[in-house]
Amino acid sequence: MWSVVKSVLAALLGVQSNQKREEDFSSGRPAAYFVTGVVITLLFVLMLVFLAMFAAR
Amino acid sequence: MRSRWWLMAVSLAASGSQAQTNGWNMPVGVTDVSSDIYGLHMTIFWICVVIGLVVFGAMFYSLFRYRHSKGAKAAHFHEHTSVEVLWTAIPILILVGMAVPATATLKNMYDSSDAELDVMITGQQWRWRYEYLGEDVAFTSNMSTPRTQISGEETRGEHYLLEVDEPLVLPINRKVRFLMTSDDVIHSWWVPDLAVKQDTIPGFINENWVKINEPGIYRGQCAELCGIDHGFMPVVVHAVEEEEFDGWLAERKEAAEQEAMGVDREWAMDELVERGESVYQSICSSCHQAEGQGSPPAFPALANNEQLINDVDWHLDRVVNGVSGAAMPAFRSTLNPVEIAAVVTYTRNAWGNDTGDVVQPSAVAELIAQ
Amino acid sequence: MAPKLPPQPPLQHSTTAVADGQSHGHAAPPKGIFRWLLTTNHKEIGSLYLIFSLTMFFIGGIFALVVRAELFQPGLQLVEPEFFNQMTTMHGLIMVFGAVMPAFTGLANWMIPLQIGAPDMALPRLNNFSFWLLPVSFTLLLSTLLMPGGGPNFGWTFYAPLSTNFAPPSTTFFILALHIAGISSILGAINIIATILNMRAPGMRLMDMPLFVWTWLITAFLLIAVMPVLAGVITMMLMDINFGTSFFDAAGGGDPVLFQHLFWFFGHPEVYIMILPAFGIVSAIIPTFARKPLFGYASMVYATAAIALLSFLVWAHHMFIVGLPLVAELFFMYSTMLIAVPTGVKVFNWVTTLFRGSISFESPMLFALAFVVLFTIGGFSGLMLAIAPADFQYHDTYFVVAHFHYVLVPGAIFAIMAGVYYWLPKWTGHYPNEKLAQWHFWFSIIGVNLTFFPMHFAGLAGMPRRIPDYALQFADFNLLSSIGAFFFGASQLLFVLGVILCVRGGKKAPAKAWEGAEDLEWTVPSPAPLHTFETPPVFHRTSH
Amino acid sequence: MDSQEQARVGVRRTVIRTIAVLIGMFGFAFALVPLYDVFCSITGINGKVDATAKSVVHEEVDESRYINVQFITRGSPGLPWQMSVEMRQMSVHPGQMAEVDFTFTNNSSSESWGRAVPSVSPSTATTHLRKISCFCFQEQQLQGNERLTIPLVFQLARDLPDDINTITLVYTLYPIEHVIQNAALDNTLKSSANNELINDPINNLSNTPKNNKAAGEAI
Repeated sequence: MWSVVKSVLAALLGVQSNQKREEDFSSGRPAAYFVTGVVITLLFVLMLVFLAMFAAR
Repeated sequence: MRSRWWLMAVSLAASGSQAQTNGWNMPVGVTDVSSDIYGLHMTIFWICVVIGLVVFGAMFYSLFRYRHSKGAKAAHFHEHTSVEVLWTAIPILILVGMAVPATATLKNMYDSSDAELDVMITGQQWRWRYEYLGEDVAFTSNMSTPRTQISGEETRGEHYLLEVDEPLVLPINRKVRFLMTSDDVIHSWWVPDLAVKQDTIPGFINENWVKINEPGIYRGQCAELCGIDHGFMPVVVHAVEEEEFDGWLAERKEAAEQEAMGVDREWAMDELVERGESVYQSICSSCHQAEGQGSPPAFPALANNEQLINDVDWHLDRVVNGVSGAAMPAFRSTLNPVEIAAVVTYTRNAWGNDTGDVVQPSAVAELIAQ
Repeated sequence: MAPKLPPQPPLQHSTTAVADGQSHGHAAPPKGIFRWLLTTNHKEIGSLYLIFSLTMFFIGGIFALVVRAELFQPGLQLVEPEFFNQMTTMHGLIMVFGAVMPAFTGLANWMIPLQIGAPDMALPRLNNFSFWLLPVSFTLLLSTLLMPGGGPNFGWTFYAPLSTNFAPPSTTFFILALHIAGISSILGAINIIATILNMRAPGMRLMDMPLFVWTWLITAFLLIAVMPVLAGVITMMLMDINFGTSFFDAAGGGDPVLFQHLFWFFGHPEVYIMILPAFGIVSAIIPTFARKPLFGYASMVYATAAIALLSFLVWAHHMFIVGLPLVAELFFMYSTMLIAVPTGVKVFNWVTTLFRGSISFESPMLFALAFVVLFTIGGFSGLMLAIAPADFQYHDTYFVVAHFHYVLVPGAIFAIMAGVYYWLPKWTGHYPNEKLAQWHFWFSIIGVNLTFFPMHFAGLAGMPRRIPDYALQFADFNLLSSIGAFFFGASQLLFVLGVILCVRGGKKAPAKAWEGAEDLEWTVPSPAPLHTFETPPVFHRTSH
Repeated sequence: MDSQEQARVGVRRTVIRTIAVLIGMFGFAFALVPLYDVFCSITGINGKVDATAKSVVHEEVDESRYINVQFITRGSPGLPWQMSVEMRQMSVHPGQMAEVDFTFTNNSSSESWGRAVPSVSPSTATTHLRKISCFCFQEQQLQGNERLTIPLVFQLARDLPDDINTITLVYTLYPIEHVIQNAALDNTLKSSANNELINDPINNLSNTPKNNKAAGEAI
């Protein structure tokens, strides 16, 4: 699970090593990556919203 | 070649930052907000220049050093995780560094406290209407550059396209609140020196604030495409000392009362036609054209228009109440009864529309007040 | 300049494909015009797309030149403001929907099957249909110029209510044309996704695909996601105009700002639709001419995905001055600034690919390198525009015009030209005339910068966009821009000349036309025969 | 052959899925319209107030704060009405109920329908403004030369943010379409009237949407 999260975070930043990528694509459960991606995106949006609300105060 | 070009661009921009008058760069402006924005703009500009020099420097070094024609042998590395993490982390830090002052400036711009004067700005195709709320002073501001200058028949003046018949007059050192809306399409009221740019949206109201530090004449333009005369919709702000402003406002109030009195007397046809012609040229001619020929289908001709000639009440109604869903606005509150009477009289007697009708201001006032 | 490798013998499978072309069940193609009307061959359809796009590029370019001619000096000389507005609008619409997008689709049609080892696109007949929708759509769009009241005059962003209550009568046709173009893009995108996901050569996994295929896959998903939103928006416009609804009319409880939210929810991803395939092309060309594998292939893929995802979260940065509340301004400012990170990663990867390579400067490489530099400059001004307070000054000025032309002209269009020069040997079997291509490059780069660089200054000095006449202090910048525009426009004739000459003859190109080229398309002969990879090739992993 | 068959099945599956996404996104675009309204009424993002009456919340009046509430009325083309307000501004405490009279006058001699569309500035105040009764909740009908006075009853919530000292309520009068639409319908029924509409250049302007359609047909 942690490795999936790490990969998705890496994707968000756009940094990934070839070796890790090979692992991802051979472990092959695309749904897991997809779901994690959606969750992390939502978290990311929420984080930005809170940041903006905090900054606006 | 390209690196030299880039350096030239940088030096051009830099020279812009030293001398404001040459019009290369964003104006520093005359409000605290505008100078904050200028500061932000220059900070980010220089950050971009530095990043650009580093990145393009590395690029051109590689291009020069590893030329195939000089027998360079290609290496075969294709990833390096720590370098990649580094060049992701550094931009994030730079961005945070940019975001902090930007946030502070933005919060300043949204500070709505303690405005001393409210001005309602209404965008209309293609003029601005200013209303000093609670002061009974309101007027429209039209571009005063003659069409002959635009067509080139006359030499263009210094403030070509950036001059108006009636500028917005504002006091310095007082916080002014702008309420902005529109009668037709979306316009955008912009004066660079005041760093105020805000859309005016039909049916909705926007707010903005300004506190001007120095007296002067500040010019701007409509910034949102709003139809054929979008380019001919300037904004001019006269910022004056506080006492001068108070005096001006009192004077305008009195003049408004005077004008209201003019409504009651009987006007002669010549008087009305003369006044009407100037109203027509500043308000109506942008659509219906200088000779009343219009530009159908959007803007019908007024000259030799049967319906207009035959039906004075209909004609008056169109001017007073406008035409729903079309470009023709209601001039009921934009023009005063004298102006409406004058312009209707003028159009009924110009360009061969020789009806001989005279519409009296008192009749218009009655129509409006019924 | 030319590749030093001896021509390789064509691979076994392609030879058979050529030799036995007919016996594989391909009926002799119809002759004449019907051959092109009815073709289902991805290469022919790709060529049709490219020719269409080039035509539109010139039509849109002529409109731009009308605009620039009027702006050559202050005053109204050539056209009326009404026609001027129609020209700016049509220029934008045609360049976006008629030139850039079809060009990328054309390249996709030609190259994606070749790069993944597929015999054709997954849905060949649909492919034909989605191309032929385009001429219909744009004929309709152009014909609005001749209708009473003129063509669309409300800018390519067609903000309501200028485009609804105050629009010319032809607006309904404009909406129809846009619907057709949208359907064409959607069908194209479906086809590309289906091809990439299902038709790869045995052994080729997603992460083995060339970056052009990857970026197009992501672009196609973006198209699927946002073109329906555009369709929705214009449908609402249509209903507001003709059926008395008021989605965007305050009078009936609607909101004109809603239009902008919906439009830019489509519009911002659309911007990336026009640039992601360009990233793919450049990522193919730079490694080839640096003779070194692309640095950070995986990062490039992930960064593309990240950019695509972020593109859905930043739309309101086009709307900083419509009166958004502070929190919204901050949110969109932060999210927009963050896009700089994955975009930066891409630029760093390209530069690092060059580092310690063995670099030669053929015309595709020149355009690709110019892309990297000038796109980055456009990226810098984009970063400046992201800063909300500063955007209050930049918004709707020529600074914005300069920004998006930097990312679209030396960005998207240079990448397309780089791609054309890069793949012409594969398409025609001849190298393009290198001398001509070099002249084209240097003229283009001078023209593009002369046209668009002064616009930064004009904008900062206070010149709003979309005005037919301007105050005297902007005269010098506009003079330069206009000269540059005509220079740039004229130099594109060299491009056409180069392509025509290349089709008709030139130095013969081997299968692997460029020494450093690695991908599958270089294993089939040049020119690529009509039918390739009928028997799927066996894909061997290289060192991506 | 086997792999080709596999590809065919795969293609079909992909196409079905992408079309599902497409339909979903098209629906989503339309769903965004009500979603935007919901979003706006929660956040007050565009200064549009809920068009339904709120009930009074009994909360302690904050007598330490005075909020200046301004009223602005605006006309619009095509509706010969005048709208005026009893007072231009008033000072209220958060938590206090206030009432203000608005007067609508029909200047023409024929019946017409209109609606006053509200907008609030600053938009952040929107969610703290409770309208208990407002003429803006429904359309108004005025007979020829009729004059009508309707009150606006509202309450400012106690939790009004501290930085808000002035609230501006703007009402813009718009003609209601259905009357015009009926007229247009009549016109299409009576073809002679319709011809008149097209032939007369000024009348032709009378409402652009319909005008568009007419010209569209003409082409």
